Amino acid sequence: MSKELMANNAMLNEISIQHLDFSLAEEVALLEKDNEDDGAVVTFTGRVRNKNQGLAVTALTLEHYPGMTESSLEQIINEAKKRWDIGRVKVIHRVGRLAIGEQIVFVGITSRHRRDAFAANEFIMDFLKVKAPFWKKELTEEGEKWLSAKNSDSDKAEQWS
Amino acid sequence: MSKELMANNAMLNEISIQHLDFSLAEEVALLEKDNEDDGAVVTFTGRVRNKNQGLAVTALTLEHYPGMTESSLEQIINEAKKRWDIGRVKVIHRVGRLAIGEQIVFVGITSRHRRDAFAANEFIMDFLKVKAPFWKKELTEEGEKWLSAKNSDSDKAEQWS
Amino acid sequence: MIKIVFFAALREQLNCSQLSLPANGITTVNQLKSALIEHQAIWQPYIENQSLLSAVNHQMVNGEHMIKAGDEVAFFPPVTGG
Amino acid sequence: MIKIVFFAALREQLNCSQLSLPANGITTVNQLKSALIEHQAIWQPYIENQSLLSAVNHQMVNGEHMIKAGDEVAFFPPVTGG
Repeated sequence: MSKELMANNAMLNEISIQHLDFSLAEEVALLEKDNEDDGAVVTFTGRVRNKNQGLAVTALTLEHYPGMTESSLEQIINEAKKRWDIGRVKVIHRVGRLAIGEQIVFVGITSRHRRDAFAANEFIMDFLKVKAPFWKKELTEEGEKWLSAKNSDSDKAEQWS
Repeated sequence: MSKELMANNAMLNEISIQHLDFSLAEEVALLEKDNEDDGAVVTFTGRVRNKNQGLAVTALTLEHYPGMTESSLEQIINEAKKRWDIGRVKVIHRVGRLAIGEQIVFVGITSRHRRDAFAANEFIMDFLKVKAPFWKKELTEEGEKWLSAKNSDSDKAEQWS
Repeated sequence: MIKIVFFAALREQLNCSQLSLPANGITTVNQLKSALIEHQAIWQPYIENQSLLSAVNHQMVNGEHMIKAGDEVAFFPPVTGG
Repeated sequence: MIKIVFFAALREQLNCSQLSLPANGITTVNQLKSALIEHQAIWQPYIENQSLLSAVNHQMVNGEHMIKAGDEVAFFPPVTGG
């Protein structure tokens, strides 16, 4: 396989939008496989909480914009690679119906020096929150409700500029 | 069991100094178990790299100061809990002989809001590096060598003050 | 033609996920918004919602962004993933 | 008596991991260092190494820290865990 093709494949494998659950252990094993250069691995996992803005939540439906989701995540990952010296990256975001406690999102990053993996991971999450076209609809005790965006999320993303 | 005893037990379980390897999946599962409040989990895993300061490394021996290790980690964790709103914490550090690619250290933190878990995790690692009494001896192509401390590590810890 | 897609709360408010309009005379996102309101007058409050975001060919853009026949234009509320 | 422990490179340089000295007249970490050099003259360059760290009863301290009989005092190089 040509170098270019391999690089393309690696890029494609960095992002996964999926209905199915994922295994943290498997994802980290893939990030570490044949990777003896990077001593640091930082992961973020987000799960469905049982409460939001004081209301009990029983389930969540995640809608997304296929195509734009992938390209926006790719741009965020590329920006992170420009800013920090990181090795491998994996971003998983689930869509469809999710129950309380289920995993929604995963970001895993390897690096030689831990600082890069920490910063790049938080950067990717901050921009995913405000740029990637996902929308949550919560099933609460008061019925179905689209989640409203939080100003605090925009503030976090702006802190990186 | 009294509340105080339960708190003590929780604290004791937050730190583990061990020869044996650990399972990332099991540790994260414990952090998440019966924990529906915290939507965020951030983990750091450090592994033995195959190189250090340009020399090929084939193995590592980790020495520590039993007793002081635990109390210094406990102080670092308590300081992190004062500074950020975090849920559960687990710090594992291995001692003894380790091969290339083996896991050395794990820090796992849950929180309601991801920013707290990210910051507390990096804070704990930065202070573990400069305060917890562990010493690495590397087996390199030039023989056994005690690792020398890096100024960059002290700088990182000082940035939190 | 211009392909237009709507998502999330907006899709439900308009009761429409996708439609096409002729590109004739539409050169910006804001002009497309006006054309949508002409197309369906009851859409006006939703299309004029200040917090609405727009994307052209998968890139977020503002109202002055130029569009042309063949483009895919999306309108949606602020995103809430992660 | 004061219990003294050494770790890592220092332990190897002194070829000693633990010893006890009478507390008589020793009230600070620096005085204990002098007593150690009196005890073994060849330890001097290692004990006087500026980068050496010290801990009393598991707490890192500086040379002026007070010590008393029954304390456990540790000397070691800068730490390199993680």
